[in-house]
This record gives sequence, C-alpha cells and structure tokens, in this order.
Amino acid sequence: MQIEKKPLIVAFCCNWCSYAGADLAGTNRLNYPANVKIIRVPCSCRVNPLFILKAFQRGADGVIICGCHPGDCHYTTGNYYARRRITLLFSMLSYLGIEKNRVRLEWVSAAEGAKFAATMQSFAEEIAELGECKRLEDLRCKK
Amino acid sequence: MQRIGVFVCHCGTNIAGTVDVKTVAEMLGKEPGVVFSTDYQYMCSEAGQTLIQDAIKEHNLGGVVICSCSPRMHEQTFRKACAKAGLNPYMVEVANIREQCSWIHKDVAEGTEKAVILGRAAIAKVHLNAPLTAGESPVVKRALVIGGGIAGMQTALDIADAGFEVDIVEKNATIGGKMAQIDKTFPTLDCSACILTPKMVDCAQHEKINIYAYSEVEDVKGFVGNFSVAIRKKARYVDETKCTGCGICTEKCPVKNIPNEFNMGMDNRRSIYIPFAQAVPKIATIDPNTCNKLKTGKCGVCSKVCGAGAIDYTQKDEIIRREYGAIVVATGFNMIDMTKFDEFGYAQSKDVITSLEFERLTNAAGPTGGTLLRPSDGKHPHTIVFVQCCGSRSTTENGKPYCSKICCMYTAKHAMLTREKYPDTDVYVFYIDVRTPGKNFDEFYRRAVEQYGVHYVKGMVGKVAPRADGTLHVQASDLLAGEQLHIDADLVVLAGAIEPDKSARGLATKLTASMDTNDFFTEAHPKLRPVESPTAGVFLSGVCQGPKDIPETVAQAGAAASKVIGLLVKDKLTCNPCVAQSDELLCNGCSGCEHVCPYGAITYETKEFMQFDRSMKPRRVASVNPAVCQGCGACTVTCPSGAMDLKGFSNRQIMAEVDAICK
Amino acid sequence: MIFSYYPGCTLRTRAKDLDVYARKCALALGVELVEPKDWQCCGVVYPLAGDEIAHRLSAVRVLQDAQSRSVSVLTVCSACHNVLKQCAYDLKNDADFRNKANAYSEFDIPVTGEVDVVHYLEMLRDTVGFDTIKQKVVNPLTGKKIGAYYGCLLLRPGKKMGFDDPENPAIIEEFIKALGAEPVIYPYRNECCGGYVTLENKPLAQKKSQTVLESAKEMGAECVITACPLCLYNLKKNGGDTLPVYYFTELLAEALGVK
Amino acid sequence: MQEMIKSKLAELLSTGAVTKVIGWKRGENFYDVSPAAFESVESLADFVYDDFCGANLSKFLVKEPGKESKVAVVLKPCDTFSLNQLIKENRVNRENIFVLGVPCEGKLSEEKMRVMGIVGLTGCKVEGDKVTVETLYGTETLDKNDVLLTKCATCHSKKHVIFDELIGETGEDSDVDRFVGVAELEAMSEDERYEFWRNELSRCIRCNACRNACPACTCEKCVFDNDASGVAAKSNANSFEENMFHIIRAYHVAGRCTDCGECSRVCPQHIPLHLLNRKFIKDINTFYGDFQAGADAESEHPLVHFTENDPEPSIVKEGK
Amino acid sequence: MKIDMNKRDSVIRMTGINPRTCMKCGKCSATCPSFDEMEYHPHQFISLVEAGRVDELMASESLYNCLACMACLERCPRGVEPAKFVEAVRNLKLREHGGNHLAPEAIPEMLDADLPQQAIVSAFRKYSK
Repeated sequence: MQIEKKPLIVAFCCNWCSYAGADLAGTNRLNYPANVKIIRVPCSCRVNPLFILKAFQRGADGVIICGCHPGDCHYTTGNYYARRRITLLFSMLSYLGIEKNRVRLEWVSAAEGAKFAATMQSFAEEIAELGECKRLEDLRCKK
Repeated sequence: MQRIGVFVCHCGTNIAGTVDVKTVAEMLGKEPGVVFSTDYQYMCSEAGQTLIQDAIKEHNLGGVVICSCSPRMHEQTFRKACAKAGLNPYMVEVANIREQCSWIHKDVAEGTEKAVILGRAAIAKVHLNAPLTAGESPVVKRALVIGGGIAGMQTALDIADAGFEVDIVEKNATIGGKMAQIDKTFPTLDCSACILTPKMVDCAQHEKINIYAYSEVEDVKGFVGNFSVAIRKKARYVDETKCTGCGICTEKCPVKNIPNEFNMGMDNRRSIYIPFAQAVPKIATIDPNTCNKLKTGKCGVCSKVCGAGAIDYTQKDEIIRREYGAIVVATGFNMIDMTKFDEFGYAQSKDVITSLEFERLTNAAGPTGGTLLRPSDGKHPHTIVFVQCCGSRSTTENGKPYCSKICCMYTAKHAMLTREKYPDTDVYVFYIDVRTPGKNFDEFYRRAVEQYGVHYVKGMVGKVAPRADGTLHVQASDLLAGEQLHIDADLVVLAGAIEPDKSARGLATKLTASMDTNDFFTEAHPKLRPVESPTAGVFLSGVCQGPKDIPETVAQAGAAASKVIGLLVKDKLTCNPCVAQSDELLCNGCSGCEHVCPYGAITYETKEFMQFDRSMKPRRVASVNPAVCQGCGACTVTCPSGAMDLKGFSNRQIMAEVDAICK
Repeated sequence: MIFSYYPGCTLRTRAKDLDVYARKCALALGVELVEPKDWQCCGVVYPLAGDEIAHRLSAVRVLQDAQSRSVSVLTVCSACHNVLKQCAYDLKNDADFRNKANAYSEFDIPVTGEVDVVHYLEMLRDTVGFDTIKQKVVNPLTGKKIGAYYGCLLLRPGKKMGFDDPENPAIIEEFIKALGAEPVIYPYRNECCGGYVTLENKPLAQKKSQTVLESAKEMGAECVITACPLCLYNLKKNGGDTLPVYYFTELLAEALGVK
Repeated sequence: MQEMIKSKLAELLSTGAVTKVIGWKRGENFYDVSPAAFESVESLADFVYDDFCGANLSKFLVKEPGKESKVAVVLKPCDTFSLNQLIKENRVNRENIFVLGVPCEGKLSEEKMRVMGIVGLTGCKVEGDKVTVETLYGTETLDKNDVLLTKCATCHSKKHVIFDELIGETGEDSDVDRFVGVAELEAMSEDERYEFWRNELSRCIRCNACRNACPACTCEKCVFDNDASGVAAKSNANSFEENMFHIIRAYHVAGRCTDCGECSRVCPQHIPLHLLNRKFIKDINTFYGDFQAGADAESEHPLVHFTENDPEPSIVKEGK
Repeated sequence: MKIDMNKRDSVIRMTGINPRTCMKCGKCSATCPSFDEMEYHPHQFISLVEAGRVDELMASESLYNCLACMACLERCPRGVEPAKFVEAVRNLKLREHGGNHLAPEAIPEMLDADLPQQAIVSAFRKYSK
C-alpha cells in the first residue's frame, strides 16, 4: 500500500534561544504541525551545510535553521558566522534550481514562543505547497 | 553497539494525554541496540530515578535515552541519576516529547508517531556518544555588581558579608538609584531615605566593597568563574582622592540653570554638582556639557574656591580591567516617556506630572521642601486626579504590554498621604483594576478608600484639557456609574509604565545574556531559577528581570547574592565537557577555526607527521584549550576536513539524528 | 517640485477660497501643481469596515493615476487627505485589499499603494520649508493670535496618517509662526467639531463646535484656521459666532501678498 | 621564452639554490603537456613551457617536505593567486619556495580544437589573435579565442601577485566580466536552472579529478574519503551522492577559491564546475564586498569574518 | 435579550479585531465626544458584540450619533478601535433591506447655501448603502 508521504521538516535550533523558544511554544500550548522535528545544536553556527544536505538526501522536504537574534548570540558571534554560511548555501541551492522556500533561517529568541510556533506553521504550509523534494535526484538514479 | 535503555515518562497526563507512552516504549524497544524499554508515571521522581538506576545495573546499560520533558528542564537531573548508577553522565540523551510533542499536538496518533521518531533520533545519537569527563577551571573570588540601586547594594552587601570582594559599577555620580528619590515606602510608610542611606554608607564603608561610581561596563570577556571586565571610569574632572564633598564649588559655580535630574528637572543644579546631600561617594562632578571652563576655557571658579585643590579639568576617562568570578546585573528601571501619551497633556501642562515627580514634590529634600505645590504657580492643589496604567498594559507602539506592578500601591500611598496632610484636597484615582497582592497591601489600599476618603473610580481618563485659568479639565469614564465624568483638577498625576533602563540592552549583548521582547533579562528558569540568567555566572537582581517593589527587590537581591556566594566558595568549577577537539591527523593547519573562535581557545603547534614514504613532515595542527572553549561549534563548520569536531554534538551524532528523523 | 494636485469636490464649489489661495500661494512659492485629468471624487469618508471594497475604489483610482505617472498626490482638503492617505496605506499593507482593488479595476498598471500622499501643510513644511516661507512673507501677521484647528481627519488614525503627533501636533502652529503671527495652543484643537452630524443632529454639532471655539477663545485666540471645508462650515454655522474661522491658505495668501 | 626559463632553472639547480624544480614536460603527444618534477640540470632538457601549459602547479608544493631543501616552481599569473592562498592557510612554507613567474597570454585547449575537427596535432604557433597549427594532415589557422581554454577566456588577472623572479613582464588585472556565465544561469527560471544542473551533474563519474587538481582542495584527508566523517563517498546507488559532493566541495572552497578554473579544465565529463565556484565568488562580492582569494597572503577570507549588518538569507528569496 | 452569534462573527469579520483583546478600561468612553448623546457607549459596543447582543445595538440611535472622530480608535491602549465596531454594526443595519437611515428625499430641506458637498456625500456614504 502506498502511504501518502507527509512533508518532513527538519529544524535545527540553537540551544539558548530558539530551542528555548520552542520549549516556550510548548509551555504555552501553541500548536504547530507535527511533521516539524527539532534537532538541538548548541548554536546556529554549529549547523554544517553538510547537515542540511544530508537531511535532503535522506528525504527531508524542508530545512529550517533557528538561532538567537543577531547581536544576542550566547556565544557572542556565532550567529553572524551562521548568517554568512547559510546565506551562501541558500543562494547556491537556489542556483541549482532547488526551490528557495525549502530552506529558511529565522531568528527566534527564548521569549518568542509565539513566533516560533507561527514560523513553524507558516514554513510547514510553504513546504506542504511545494510537496516532496525531488530536485536533488541524479538523472541516472531516477526511479 | 551500545546497550541502550529507553525510559518513557508519562509526566502524569502531560505526556500520556497526547502520546501513547506504552506504544512509544514498545516501538523504541525494537530499535537496534535497545535492550530495555519501559514507561513510568514520573521519570524525574525518586522512584523514576531509581527505576533508571536499577535498569542500568541490571541490564548493564551503556547508554540511556529518556523520553520526557525538555532537556533544558531535566537533563541534569537524569545525568546525575545515571552517574550515581555508575554510568557516564554524557551517555544520557533526552528526547523532548513534552514541550516539543505532547503539548503542541492534539492528535494522539500524530503525537505518538512523532514521539517515536524523536526517541529514535535520541537512540541514534546515543549510539555515537562517548563518555566525557568534565575538566575544571579556577574561580576568581570576586563579584561584579552592575547598578548601585537598592538591588545592587543589597546584593553587594550580602556577598561582601560572606567574605568575598565585590565591585559595584554605577553609571551615575552616586549610588542609591530610584529608591533615593522616593519619599515614603508602602505599606508601612517608612521614610525611604531613612532606610536607604544607612545601606549606602554601609556599602561605602565595607572593606570588601569597592564602588566605581560614574562608571560603565565597557566590555566583558571570559566565562563563569573567569570573567574579565573593562570598566570605563568617566572623567568627573574632580580628583576623588582630594574632594571632601564640602560643596562650596556647587554653590559658587556660575552656571545655575541645569535641570536637576535628581528632582526630575523640577529645580536646577549647577554645572558642578553633588546629586544630593547623602550621595555616596560624596564627590562633586562636573557636567562637561554645560561647564564653561570645559567648553570655552573661560571660568575656573570651582578650581579657585576648592580648598582641597581637587578640581582637575584635564582628567580623562579611565579604563580599568578587573577579573571576576560572577556578575550580577541590577540595572533597574525608568519611567517611560509620557509625552508619547499626550491625551493626558503631560507635554502641554506643567501641572500634569509623573508619579516620580510627585515623589519629589512631597519629599522634604525636594524642590518644594516637601510642601505639595503646583509646579506651574506654586499654589496648593485642591483637586488631584491620579491616572493609573498610563502606558502599562498597552499593546500600542508607545506602551508596554505588561503590568508595571508597583503603581497601584504607590498611587494608594500618594493618595493617602495627600489626604492626610491636606484634608481639604479632593483626590480621585482612576483605575482599570486595583492590583494589591502582597502582605498588608490590600488593607493599605482599602485604608486609602475607607479612612482617607480617596475617590477610587473604575474607569480611565480620556483627555486632560488645560484651561486658561490654570485648571485641568479631566474627561473620564466612570464605568460603574455608566457616566462620563468631567472634573476640574489642579494637578494630574500619571502612573507611567516602568521599563528597563536603556543601558540594559547593550549590557545584555556584552554579557551574552538573553532578554525578552520588553528588554527584561530572562531568567534561566521562570520558576526554579529565577535569579540566574541562562548565561552561567551571570545573575539577576531587581527590576532588570521584571517589575518589582522594594521588598521583592531586596528579597531577590539576597537570593542573587546567595547564588553568587555558592559559586565563589568553590575553588574549582566543573567545565562543560562538550567542547571542541581537533583530530591532528586530519588538521590542515589553515587557521580558519582560530579566526572564528570567540574565546581564543584554539592554538597551533607544529608537529612532525610521517608521510606515506615514511619520511617525516612538519605540519601545523590546532589544539583546543578545553577550559576556555565554551562549545559553540563555530570552528567545526569552518573546518573543511572535519578535523575539528564538537564533543556531545559531533558531526556524526547530528547526522545520525538527521538520519533517524528522515528515515 | 511638481505635485499632482487633487482638489476634490468641495474645493471647486463651496470651498473655493481654500483652493484658489492654495494655488496662488504655490505659484508664489515656486511649487508646480498639476491637476490630474478627469479626476473623480475621492470617496469622502474612508470606510472603517474591511469588507467595503467598492467604497474605496474611487480613491484607488486617484492613487493609481499618480502612481502610473510617478508623482506625489498633493491634497488640501482634510477629508480627501484622510481618505487617500489611508487608502494608500491599506493598498501597501493589506494584500487582500490590494488584490481585490486590482481585480475590480483592471488597470493597465496594477496599483501597489507605492505613492506618496502629501498634505499641503506637509508640503509647506518638508518641501518649501517654514523658514523659506518666513522669508517670503511680505505682510507678516504680526500680533495676531491664531488658534490652529486640526480636527480629526488630518491626525487620525495616527499610525496610518503619520501626519504629526496626534495628541500634541505642531505643524499648524509652526505654520502660524512662519506667517509672523502667534499660535494659540488650546486643548480642543484635535477634538471633533461634530461636522458629520451637522445635517441630522444640529444640537450635537452646535455643542461640539462651540466647545472647540470657546476653548480657543478662552486661551486667547482671535481667530481659528483649518484645512477642512466641513469643519469650517460647521464651526461657522454652529459655533455660535464665537470666533472667525478661516482656511489656512487664505492667511498664507494674505501674508505672501497674493490675496 | 621557454629557453630563458630553462636557463634560469638550470642556474637555480646548478648553484644548489634549489634541489627540485616543478614545471611541465611533454607526454606522448605534442599537446599532451603535464606537470613534472626536475631534480637535475640534465633532466631539464624535457622542460616545456608552451601554449598547452594550462596546469596550475602551485598545489604540488603542498606535498613538499617543507624543510631544508628549497623547491623552485614555475607559475603563471593566475597560479600565483593559488600559491598565495596556500601560504595564507599555512599549507606551504614560503621560505622553502622559489617562485619563478612566467608570463601567460592564455593557454590553448586541444579539446576545443578536436571538436573543430583538428586532430593529429604536431605543432602550434600563436601570433596575435591567430593560432597556426600543424597537424598530421596539414596546417590550419584558427582564431585564438575559439581555442582558448575556458578558464583563460575569462581570465581575471595577468598580474603575478607573488614571485621571486619574473621572466618577462607581469600584466594587469583584467576587466573581463567573468560572471557572465553565472548571470545567465541566474537569469533563468528555477526550473530551467534545475534542468541545466540535472544534466550537468548527472554526468559526474566521481573520478575526483576536480578535487585532485584544485589547489584549494588540499585537505590531509577529504571528508568524502573519511569513513569516520559520516559522509564518505558511496557508490552511486543514492540519487544524491554527486550533488552532495559538488555542493560541499564548492562550499568548502568558498572564499578560498581563486577562480583558477582547474576543476572544469580537468573534468573528463566537461561539467562546468567553475560555475559553482564562481557563483560563490559572485555572491560573496555582492553580499560582503569584493574579495579576491589569494590577492594577498594575509586577509581573512569572508567566511571566517562577518559584519553586524550582513544581509539576511532572505536576500536570496528577494531574487538577488 | 437576543444573542446572535452570526451577527457577532460578521462584525468581527468586518473589523478584523477580536473584541476579547479589550481589557475594559473604558478609555474609549472617557474620550468620546458624543458620550452624552449615546445610549450605548463605545466600550459597550465592544462588550455587546462580544456577547452576541448585536441586535440591541442595531436598533439603537447610537449608531448615528458616533461622530466618527476616531478619538477612541487612536487612544485605545489595546488596539481594539471601537469606532470600527460602531461602523460595522451600523453597516449591518444599513445593509438590511429597508435599513437605510438617510433617504434622498430628506436632503432638500437640510440644505443651505454654504453646506459643503462633502457633508452630503459623507452623510450618504455613512447612512445609506
């Protein structure tokens, strides 16, 4: 039986702001779709482009990275580096013809539970609209 | 392969309500390497912890996965519990199935499925965990308190009394803060100065306390136990070691028309000034923006009259760098700008004042010597209207969405004292809600109404219209009567919202301490760790964390002090073992990691490595100082060869989580 | 500087003074006013209910015309200004309204709301500058005590209008100073004169306009100036002859010597 | 030219100033010029510097022991950028290298000639814009622009940024718009770009030539070769392997790639890999200000640097 | 006392504002220049709409005594904007058949020589649909 595949979203959240923001969203019972799965990283600067590509390779349909607001990084400067790295990677993915909306970077503080939930909700909607991510397939492997 | 035990917590119905915990335990029991899987009512309870410990011993577990609340909540609890059973605490992973699953999803099938996936990710990660041992770092046995109001002073005194050195950094010329401006304190009506000034003197005289007044924090480096802080001592143009505080200069200075900040601009001070009689340190300060000598080079009166020869026009700002083991933030508050709410006419009439201005008008050391007089014409006001919630509980751009907490009580105090001193005065208080929780607080408010005859009106003021005859036409609603009231008042007092001091935002950045959307510092846990910031070694005292009255502030100041003392008594601190490490066989020596490290934790050395042809070749390789590294991981992503990795959040661990989630 | 000058219905009939002097003064100040061809009514009142699309289309047309010609719209009448400014704000910020407006109107170039709506007073302040006006005044109104009547429409809703501090405005007072006269600040300058009920509820309109004028008189004003034809009518008709009321453009023309 | 270089190299070897020379020598065919090491004056007889010396020799210095003995290397202008970058990253020891800068007016592509039907090459002479080639089948004259290596057609600089001695004159930075190819792709629709790269990247046979030739790819051990990295290369059963490899390779050299074009030159499948690297270079220039990797041996590269006002990633969505 | 949740929802849709954001401070009614003329005051519009008691409001003359001066809208600390509620309820009434408040026939006797066009057009816009 063919099971309908729900779009799968991987969210990388920095421990100090965004993961805490996600916890706050939970404490306040703010719903967002269950297909968002969070991976805790110490800082947005810990997110290696490899992880993002790996997620797509293994079937993720959208990847979102959340960190402290610029200037508020727990480690002072981590999110500034992350911003450059992620910007360049996103640009490259778009250049390769991968839909721009499949990846997102958002700054969510520990106090922004509502923003976290709203962000995940809107991102999940965008990904649902885009459907399954097929764009990284190799022509030779196409099923 | 690790032998892994899985423990699924019900958290009462918090998790079990939307997640079928039995199924989760059963499904995760089938994962590779899982030798034991169970569920339990409250995993964090003593019985729950015992269950885990017994399982570790019985099944010889090498790794533990706990499916429960956020790791930010109980990771430490479970690590400690496992350590007691002989398992390395870093062999424990927590799957967050409460905050990030059961609490946000309603459908049980959906919640259960997600919980299983989150559990799988944790299992996949724990397979790659390695036992970690925490290192140690020394503790500098001195604390820094930023802000010299009642919060900062109380914290400093408590820490100093425990025998540790404390530095207070205060941006104004004197310590004392807002409490020094207040006349009486609720609900006992003691004189604020009478209870505050002895504490100021205690601070000045305490051998362990060092006050840097007229100073600001320039930058903060380091980490818990080992902060290094640069303090900018602003030039006073007065030699502190010589000034006796006699005040002759402040009487002779020819620049007389500078609005006196201490009296909320309701009278004037000179260009050289001592903020108030009980100032600590009692040293004159020249205001460089208004001093003729500093601006034009002509004058020098203060220098001529100073018998001690303390005036020094060439003084420069000085940067002092000091080491601290702990930092307490006590930056306090200000009232918001009432000109943004000019339906109340604050900018249009002198007789519309803020509550803090009212304090000065009733204070014996204030501009009127304590007699309540209208600022416009110096006459006694006969009708006074107090307006509550001016900018508090307001979701508009200029307002603050929170309750400022202190206004209900101080307004009751103002109203009561006015009626007591001037029984011929009609006093109206317009309120939305009267909020007086606290010991003897509601009784106090009721006394104002019942004994002192203050008119409390449920409703809000919509417009204050100044009249030609000097009265203020107040248009307001009386919601209980269903009427619009029109009152001709002589004085209108606005209980403006309070907001964190503007300097707090920049300070938070320097401390990498987080703030909420209103610029209040966030606490490490809202209930369980209310005086600690999430940044280790940084503590919170007073209103910088949220609106508070004086008793609460003092209580919190003491709590912060006890946390600091608890830190400073330790000789060594356990470091976070989740730090970066470099594999020198893979390191190219490119220095990329060194560039991005915010702590300077990475150094290079040249070592010889054997080549394929068995010859030796020198190569630069990175090494990480684990006591300095804080584990952000910036270096790991810079490293193309993957030589730099982060323990506890390694590339393979994170990718294993990705794999498990995407399976 | 060229503006698309939108006069609106009343300026060509009952409020000729407002219009004629505005154009004369612009000429004297070197501001070119070009009247759009075939202009229509602005809609007069801006609906507060979000589902009223058709009522806003006339304003949309004015904005689309200016947008397609890349000029700013200049208004004198407070009501026109209020309607056009709010409409531009909503077009810019409310995608749903923007889409519906375009769907109704079928413009060649879709309307985006990216157009500046400037009131004549703002033009005097920001484009010409009150200092320049001060220099160009030939008949300074020295000694004259004038109360500015802002009314509701120039200031509110403050967020959308962005005209001045809605509770403590200063622009007309600055204008009065530039003419050499003395501004009189009185608390009811931003309270309603009751203009909208003048047809139906004369007693209320009288009460409100008298409150305004009496407040101005009490604070020492000798006359009141306004930018709104309805306010002027209502204050004159229902204000009980308390004080004379003029359009601000009339005083400007007098001071500039072009009356 | 070749003889002048050769005599300088002979002098270096004979005086013992260097013990090794890295240069080029001819293979079996006339056009088949490849990198070579020369350790004696005699061996220099095989040294070649001609119009087919496209290979960038700087990378070979990484494997040199880097102590005691000194190595001479012959570098074209664009190659000197790569060397500078390697020095910046401490991959080579400047003190042990003698850089002999040689001028370059663009190298030729035998492959392009072959596509034009010119085979059996036995000789070649460049005069201005024209190239006269001798083949087994006769002589032909071609437009030089038609047979330049792709990387030389968009050369960004003819200036040597590092050298110990120059043979001939050094040139200037070029004002050729090397981002034309990137801009063309950017102008396409998402779907068109997708199709383009699908066809290109799906030809990859993972021979690793790009990686081996790239002077920025000098890791002691590539993550894709490291079983412990979690991303080690696997056979092409997974639809994503080659994409991952090329994106990550381009990302790893972002900010460090000097745009030498070796990756595309050596690709046996003719995948325009340089268009990936140039995209990063173009983005870096647009987002963070112009930066030329290897222009000097000190400045920090843009990915280990930041400003507080850097654009947000949403700039990508806004279509920049 | 009739409760009509459909009408309540219509009003909320028109205003785009959740009446529950009102904290019942009464500032709107404190600021209202037409307070004494209104049977239902601005804050009551919010409360009654929230309770679904829209019919009572629709039957009231208060709908036509609101001066649309937007003072309540400007000064509301919670962004509830009561003027929008008054207008929305009035629209509900006017959109009913026979719900118009102003008929063209009534105009001639209201006119005078100075009356600006603006007054007539605005009256029609506000009082008939």
